[in-house]
This record gives sequence, C-alpha cells and structure tokens, in this order.
Amino acid sequence: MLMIAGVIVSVILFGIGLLGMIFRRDLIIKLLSLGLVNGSVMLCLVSLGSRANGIAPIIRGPENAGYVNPLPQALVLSAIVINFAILALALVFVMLLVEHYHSTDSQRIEHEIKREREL
Amino acid sequence: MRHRRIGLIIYATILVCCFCGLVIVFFSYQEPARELGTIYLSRAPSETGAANIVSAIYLNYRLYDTLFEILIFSVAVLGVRFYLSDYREKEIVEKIPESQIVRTSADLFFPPIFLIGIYLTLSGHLSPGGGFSGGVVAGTALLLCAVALGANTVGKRFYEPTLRWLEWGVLLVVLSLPLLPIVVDRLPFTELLPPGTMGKVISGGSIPIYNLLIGIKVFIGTWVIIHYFMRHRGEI
Amino acid sequence: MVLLVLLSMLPVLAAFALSRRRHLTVIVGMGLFSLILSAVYLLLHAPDVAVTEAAINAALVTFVYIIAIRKTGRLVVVSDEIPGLLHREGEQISGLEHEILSGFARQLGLELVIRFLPVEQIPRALQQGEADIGAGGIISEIDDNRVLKTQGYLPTALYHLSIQTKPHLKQEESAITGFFSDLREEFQAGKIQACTLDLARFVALSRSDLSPYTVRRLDGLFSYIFLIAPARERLHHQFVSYLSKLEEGGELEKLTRRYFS
Amino acid sequence: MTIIVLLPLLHFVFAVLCLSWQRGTRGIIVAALLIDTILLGVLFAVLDQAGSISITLGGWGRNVGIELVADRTSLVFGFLTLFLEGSILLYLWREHLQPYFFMLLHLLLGAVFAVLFAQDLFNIYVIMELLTLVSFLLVGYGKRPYQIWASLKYLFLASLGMGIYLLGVAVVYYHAGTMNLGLIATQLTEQQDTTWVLLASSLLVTGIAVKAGIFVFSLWLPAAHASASPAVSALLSGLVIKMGVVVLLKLAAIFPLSGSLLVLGSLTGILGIIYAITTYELKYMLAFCTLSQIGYLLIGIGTGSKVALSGTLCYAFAHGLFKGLLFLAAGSAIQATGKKDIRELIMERSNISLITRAALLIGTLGIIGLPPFAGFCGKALLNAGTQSYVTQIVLALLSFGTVVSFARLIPLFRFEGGGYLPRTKSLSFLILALPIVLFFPLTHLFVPAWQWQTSLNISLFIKNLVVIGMGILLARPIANHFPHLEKRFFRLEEAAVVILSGFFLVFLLLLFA
Repeated sequence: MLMIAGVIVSVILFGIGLLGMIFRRDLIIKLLSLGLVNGSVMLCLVSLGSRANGIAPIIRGPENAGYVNPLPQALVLSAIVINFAILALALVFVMLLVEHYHSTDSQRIEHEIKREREL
Repeated sequence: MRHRRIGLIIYATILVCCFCGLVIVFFSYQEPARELGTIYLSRAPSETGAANIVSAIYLNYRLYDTLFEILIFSVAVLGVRFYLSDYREKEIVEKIPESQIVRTSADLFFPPIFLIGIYLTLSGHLSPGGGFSGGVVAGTALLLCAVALGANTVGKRFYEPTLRWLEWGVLLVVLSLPLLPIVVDRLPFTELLPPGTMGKVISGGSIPIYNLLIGIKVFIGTWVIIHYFMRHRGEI
Repeated sequence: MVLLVLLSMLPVLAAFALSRRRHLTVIVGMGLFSLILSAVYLLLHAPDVAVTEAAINAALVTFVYIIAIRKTGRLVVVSDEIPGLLHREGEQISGLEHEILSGFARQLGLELVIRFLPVEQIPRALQQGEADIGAGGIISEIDDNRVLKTQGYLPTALYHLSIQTKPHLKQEESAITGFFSDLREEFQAGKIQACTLDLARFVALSRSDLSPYTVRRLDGLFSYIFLIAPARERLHHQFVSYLSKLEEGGELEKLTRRYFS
Repeated sequence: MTIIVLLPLLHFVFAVLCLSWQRGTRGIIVAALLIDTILLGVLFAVLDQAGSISITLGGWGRNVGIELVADRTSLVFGFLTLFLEGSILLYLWREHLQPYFFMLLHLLLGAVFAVLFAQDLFNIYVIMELLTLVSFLLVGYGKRPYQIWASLKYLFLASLGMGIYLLGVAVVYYHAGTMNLGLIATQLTEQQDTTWVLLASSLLVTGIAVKAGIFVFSLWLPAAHASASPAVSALLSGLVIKMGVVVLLKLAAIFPLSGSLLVLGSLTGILGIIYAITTYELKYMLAFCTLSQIGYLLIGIGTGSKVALSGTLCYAFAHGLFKGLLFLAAGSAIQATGKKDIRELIMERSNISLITRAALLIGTLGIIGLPPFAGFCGKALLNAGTQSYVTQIVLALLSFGTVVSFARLIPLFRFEGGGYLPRTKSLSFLILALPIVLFFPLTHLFVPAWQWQTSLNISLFIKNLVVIGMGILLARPIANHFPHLEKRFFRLEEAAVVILSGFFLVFLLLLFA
C-alpha cells in the first residue's frame, strides 16, 4: 500500500518533470525539470524497497527482521550525486549561453543559432 | 504556427499521461514474489563488519559503481572550473554590508556544522551519513563563512595549488586502492582489512578509509564549485 | 499518515514551482520540494538517502542556482536626464527613450536598469563594460569610434546659443559637460557664455529666460541615436533591428507624438 | 582475469595523471597506448582459449557483487577502441590542447572499456552517465555558442533517456530481484508470469536508444557530432554511439527484442539516409549517415542468427574505422579550406592535401561497401544472416542510399596537387585506413571460417556492384529532386516529445511481437 503510493507519486512527478521539460521554454526551469525527472525515479526506487513498519537498514541488534531493503538506497545515493553533477554542469553551460545570447529562452537561442548558421 | 503549438501541447500531454498510467498499471498489476534485499541484511554484518548496510553495499559490495560516481563528481568539479575560468570575472562591487549579525551567526554556526560534516564522514559505517553527505555538509559550512566574510577572504586561506594537488591526489588514491590486492596476488577489489566487530568505531574493514577519502574529495570539490560560482557571479 | 500527507504535497509543490515565471521562485520552490522529499525518505526508512538529498539537492543545488541566476537578465543603460526623452517623474522614469528601451528589454527578457551619468562619461562607461547602452539625447554627429552607434531614430536640430551680439566665428568646444540639470542652473545663473544644444535640451531650457542669448539654428540634418558598448556587437545588431521594426510599424511615430506633440 | 578491471581503471588513473602532471601528457599517451595494446593482446589470447571470462568484483558471488564479463563482442570493440585511440592521439599530437582535454579523453576511453565488460544494469547506468558527461564536455570544448548549445541539447536528451532507463532498472529489480544480466536471464526462465518484461524492456531500450544514435530517439546527434571538433566527432561517432549498441546487444541476449529492433533498425536506417542525401554540409551529412549506419547494426542484432551477429560485430568495427577516418579527414579538409559545404569543398579541392583526399576516398570506399573494403565484409555477413526478404530489401535500400549520399564526394578525388598536411596527421589517417583496406584478412580473427564460406558467393558481389553503380549513376538526379525535409524535430522540445513517442512505439512493437 505504502509502496504503491510512493510509486504513484513518483510516476506523477516524472510526468510533471517531463511536461516541464517540454513546455517551459526557460532553460533554467527546463534544467530543474530534468532534475525532477531524475529525482522522481529515485523516489520510485526507494519506495520499491520500503515496507510498512520497516526499520532503517542499520543493524542494531542480533535479530534480523523488519529491515527495509538497503540495495535501492545504495543505488539512489549514486544517482543523487550523478544528478547533481548534471545539474551543475548544465547550469554552467546555460550561463555561457546567456552570456552570449542574453536570454534563457530555448526557442530564441535555437532561432539565433539557426540564423548564425545560415549567415 | 499557433495551431502547431497547441497540437504539440495536446499531443505531449496525452503522451505523458499515457506514460504515467502505463507505468502505474504495470507496477500495481504484478507484485514481486519474494522479499528483496534480505541477502545483504544477512550477509553484510559478518562479511563487512559495517552496521550501516547501505554503506556496506555502497563501499564494499558495489564499490565499482561508487568509483564511477566519484569520477562523475570530479568531472563536474573540473568542468565547472574549466568553463567558468574564462567567464568574465565579476568585480565584487556589491558586498554584504559588514553587519555584526551575519558575522556572529557565521562564527556561531560554522564550527557545529563543520563538525557535523566530519562526524557524518567518519561514522558512515555505523550510522547514516558517509563521505558524500559529510563532505557536502562541511562544504556548506564553508559556504556560510563565504557568505559572511566574502568568498575571496575565505578563498585566500586555501592556497589553490595545494588544494588541487590534494583533490587529485585523493582521487588517485581512491582509484588505486581497489587495485592494491593485485600486489599481494589477490583479485582486485578484494577486501584486505579484517571486518572487525560490528558496531565498534574501528570496524567495517576499509569502509571508513574510503569514507574519509571521499569526504575530503567531496569537501574540496564542493568548495571549488561554490567558490567558482561566487567568483564569477558575485556573492549572495 | 504524515508520510501520505507529505507524499501528496510533493506533486502539488513541484507543479506549482515549475509553473512559476520568476527564476527565484522556481528555484526556492524546488529547494523546498527537495527538503520535503528528504523528509519523505526519512519516513521511508532511508536515512542515508535523506541526509544526502538534503545536503546536495536542498542545499547545494539551490544555492548554486541562486548564485547563477543572480545577475542574468540585466540591461544596464547609462543616460543623462533629459526632459521628454528620459527623465524622472517622482519615483518613475518616463520619456520616449525610456519607452523604447523598456520595450527592447522586454523583448529580450531582461530587466532594465538605468544609471544616470553626465553625457561625456557615457562612452567611457560603455567601453569599460559597465553598461550596455548609452542614451539621453545623443546626437548622430558624435565623433567617437570607440563605441557602436545605432541609426538615428528621431530627427532633431542643433541650436547655438551665445551671449554676445555677434555670433562666434571660432568653433567652440561642446559646452555640454556635467549633468543637464546642473547645466540648467548654470544657465539661469548666467555662467554660460556660449554653447550648442539639441532640440530637446533647448526646448527644456527655453522655459526659463533665454533673452540675453542669441539663438542660431545650425545647418544640417541631425538625429538622435543610441550608443552601444563596443563589446556587444550582437546587442547592437538586435537593437538596430528592433528600432527599424518600431519605425516600420509606425509605433515610433505614435510614441513621438505622445511626448512631443 | 584482472585485465578486465585494469583496462578501465588504468585509464582513469592516466586521466588523473594527465591533469596533475601536465608536462608528461605525451608520455602518458604513449604509455596508455602501449599498455592497452598489451592488455588487449593478453585478453585476446585468454579469450581464444576460454571463449569468455568473468570476474565478480571483491569475490562476493554475483548475486551481491558486480560481475564483469569479457567475450568476443568486448574484444572486437576493444580493438576498435585501440585503433581509434591511436589514430586520434596521433591526430592531436601537434595541437595545443589543455591537459583537461586529454583527461576527458582518457576518462572516455576508460568508460568505454567499462561498458564493454559491464554485466550489471545499474553499473551500465553509472558508466553511461559518465560517458554522457564526458562527451558533453568534449563537444563543448571549443566554447563556441553553437557547440555549447549542441552539447547542452545532448545532455538534456541523454539525461532524460538515462532517467527512463533507470526507471526500467527499477522495474527489473522489483520483479527479478537482481540487476545482473545473467541472473535476470535465469529468473525469466523460472518465472511464470513475465508481463513486466514488456514495460521493463521498452523502458530500457528507449533509454539506451537515446544514446545509441537511433533516429527517432537520438535527434541531438547531428548537431552534436557536426559541431564538435574533428577528433571529438570521430570518437563520438566511431565509438561512443557504439556503446549504446553494445548495451542493446547485451539486452537483446536476454529480453525478446528482436522484432522491435528490426523495425527500429529499418526506421533509423532509412530516415537517416534520407536526411543524409539532402544535406550538403559535409559534417552534418556524416552525422546523419551515422544514424543510418546504426540501422545495419540493429537489423543484425534483431535478426539474431549467429552469422548476423558476426556481421553486426564486423560492421560495427568497420563503421568505427571508416567513420572515424571520414570525420578526421573531413575535419582537416574543412580546416584547410574554411568551407563546410560539399559543393564548395569540391571547388576548392586544390587547397586540400592529397593525403586528406585519399583518406576521404578510402573512407568512402569503405562505407559504400566496395569489395573487399571494410564495409563490404559486414554487409555480406548481414545479408547472409537474414532469411526474410523484407530485411534484405531494407539492407539493399540502405546500401543504395549510402552510395547516393557519398557519390557527391567523388569529384573531390581528382589527382592534382594539394596543400600541406603534418606528418602526424597522415600517420593517423594511415592507422585507420590500413585496416579498412585489409579488413578481410583481419576479420578471420573473430569471424569463424564457416561463416565466411556460407556467406560469400558470386551473386553477392554482383548485387553489391550493381547497387554501387546504380547509386553513383542516380546520385545527382535523386539529390536534385528530393523534397524539402522537416527539420523541426531536431529542436529540444520536439525531440523530447519524439523520444516519448518512441517509447510508445517500442512498447507497441513489443506488445504485438
């Protein structure tokens, strides 16, 4: 039940991120949407590993029951850092573009580049 | 043109909705037959000696992935440095007025946050945390200082070439540690240190070592990213 | 239960944040989203992920993005204050040039920032990259190759004022130094012997007493232009095409009539 | 067995060394090349005995650890990497590049080797992300605005693709309980209800397809490959794209993908070649051509027979060689004349060095598949491997289209004096040109002799020559009368929508297969 709720929310977030990526013309907002897309997949992974009344996977005693699945969490740790790297690097590139075109509008930039190519 | 755009909007919205629906339906249609991940829970404490199973997986069973992740982080730091380096440097005209409140709060908060960072780094095998989050938290503490005192003032305290050497040296060590077992004629990535008693400060084999190295690396990387952004973008 | 509430907040917050216009709102909204997400991770029994998410996405990413957007989107204009062209009305700035510039800034999606500067300092400010555009009744005759110029957007005339009865034969230096508002005071105090003025300044001055001066209209066709910083060739190109579009569309004429009827 | 860990990790060590020891960059390059050659040689010897070797890192069993596997496929692509590495490093020998560039280069090579041996879905995800980031930075290395935009577009779409892929990994893990490809295969045979495979495989394929240069998914490719510097284009087109194909190969061995890959292959082949025919800008033409050539590989994977798989390997190897050569030579031709358009290049051919033109000629002969050059071998095996007539017609159409698009280059090859070319660059062309010419004997190393016996016959030669002849004859009329093509899909927003549509295409194909 809990798990399905998490998955549903994460898939909805994935959809919101996708819509943001497609419809927002502003590059910075596009980037944050991309971050949301990747972040939602992480939520999906973590909630797949979760269970009702679980315990965090940090062993405190000899009994061996009730812990949630640790593997997705380990994977998500990697994915978060990767997501950060992408967001930071893409931001630098967006800054370079803004420096040149004075705009964060993707369609305008695309238009300008097309015009430059034709010149 | 306008019609096209509206058409695109409708089409894309329908696609996204279908996609979400499809994934949700598939997830709820079929449940897994068995419980997952129990194998790590049963094996990790005795095999790795780490109480935190997540870091046992992260830094022992799946260390190979983590190496790539560290490389990705390093590439990000390097990319930020390379692409911002000839970006027009902002003269820092607008400085935060030297208000007593900001300075005092920086003085007040810097030590505890920094200590939390170090704690998270060093106790990664026992409790939540680890090199990555610890390094970032420590870097954020420095960020607080930078906001209060100015990035250049803080930046002067770190001699950049040394920092660079340390950063790459640590990365080199992290990359070559897994290859060390070859010297003693074992397969690479084999754990050489004993796992120790679970729950003790010194336990978990080489996990604390990796945590420390990653923590240093990430701390420096975070600082470099913040510093470069501040230098070329002006301060908060 | 708390978990379900937080989970249901996530899409709402994300949709809200991503549909905003201002960058700052979007970024802070997404930072808040990450914070809630990390709380969700904590409640899903993933403390490691929660710590990392809070440290990286909620703190670091938000911070870096806020720094990055801080100075995007500014169009810095340096100008002298000229009634009719660009002048202060209480808190507001209005005038024909202001109208043109703000339209241009809106088209580029930039925030218009106006700094007032004496006319003779404008080229230097442009050259040093302190500003993007120079405005404030600049005459097409200006002889300065260090900055870029647009085409004339409004015809004007030059007037020579002198206090002697005979017009000077010798070519004088341009007397327009310092802010125009100071100039006006000096005129009223009678400190100025002779100078050359453009139409807008002349009209503004003529409201005060000009009787001691002889006024002579100079021959030739003059018009007002804008100056662009030499490093901003693209901006120059965009501005020139914007001006010609205004002219072709007849909007320039409409604006001119509004301010100089 | 240590080799398959050493190959990627040593490159990463070299990458770090490049940055911290800046004066020794050239020494490091030579050392890396030598070590790669030795390690691959050893690997070849080992694989010749064993067929395939595997290692589980840390010695923890493959249900908890990460497994690496080396087989014939990884060997072939490993040698391709070696050739391209040597040639590109020679090409760049005289150029003043920052150590940063070489670091990225080594990271790229390391990631490529890692993909070849990867056997774990999440591991593949991480490596692919590293590959994405590094190629993103390499494309934008020149810092020109169009390069920056092309690479940013690449990052956006590739990262979206990897997000979709990760969702697929989540589905697989949830149902199969493992991410190891071998264990997933056993799970698939054990489980009764495997409906989830439908969703999982379409997510995985969509995600990888964005990186693999398949037409409907990789609409970032033409801009990125055309605006990067020549050496980077050669690497991306020759090598990085292939890594997506390698992953598809691995996936196809487990999931039932054959039908959908056949359709995708035909689609990307034909659409790519149509765009290539109508493009006159040389580098863009080459980039579109890459999209179409991936079609051959997908058709080979989709067919799935042993001969066809050998053909895929052969063609992937050959394509890496000649596309690398073409991009390098095109880069130096464009550098010599300052022109990008094929027609203008032909006008100024006297400024292009003779060696560059010869390299372009060899690359062209390779790609149009004139026997016995490189392209022919792969095409012959692919042809022999497929039984269905539809596939064979598609293959013939692809060949024909390739000839048509490259026939426009023929006027370049008049024998007359030309400009100067540094010796290192000539040598770098030679490294790639030699195996293209001598490809047939080379293939005996990894294609069993019986496959050649079944696939080579006289009718194949005739068919090939007829296609080439017709292509050259009809090139001009076809190119002149081609309708204008829509280029709107290459914009960022539309490309993202198209990727999503592509997902549904894959899903439906899998559903009805």
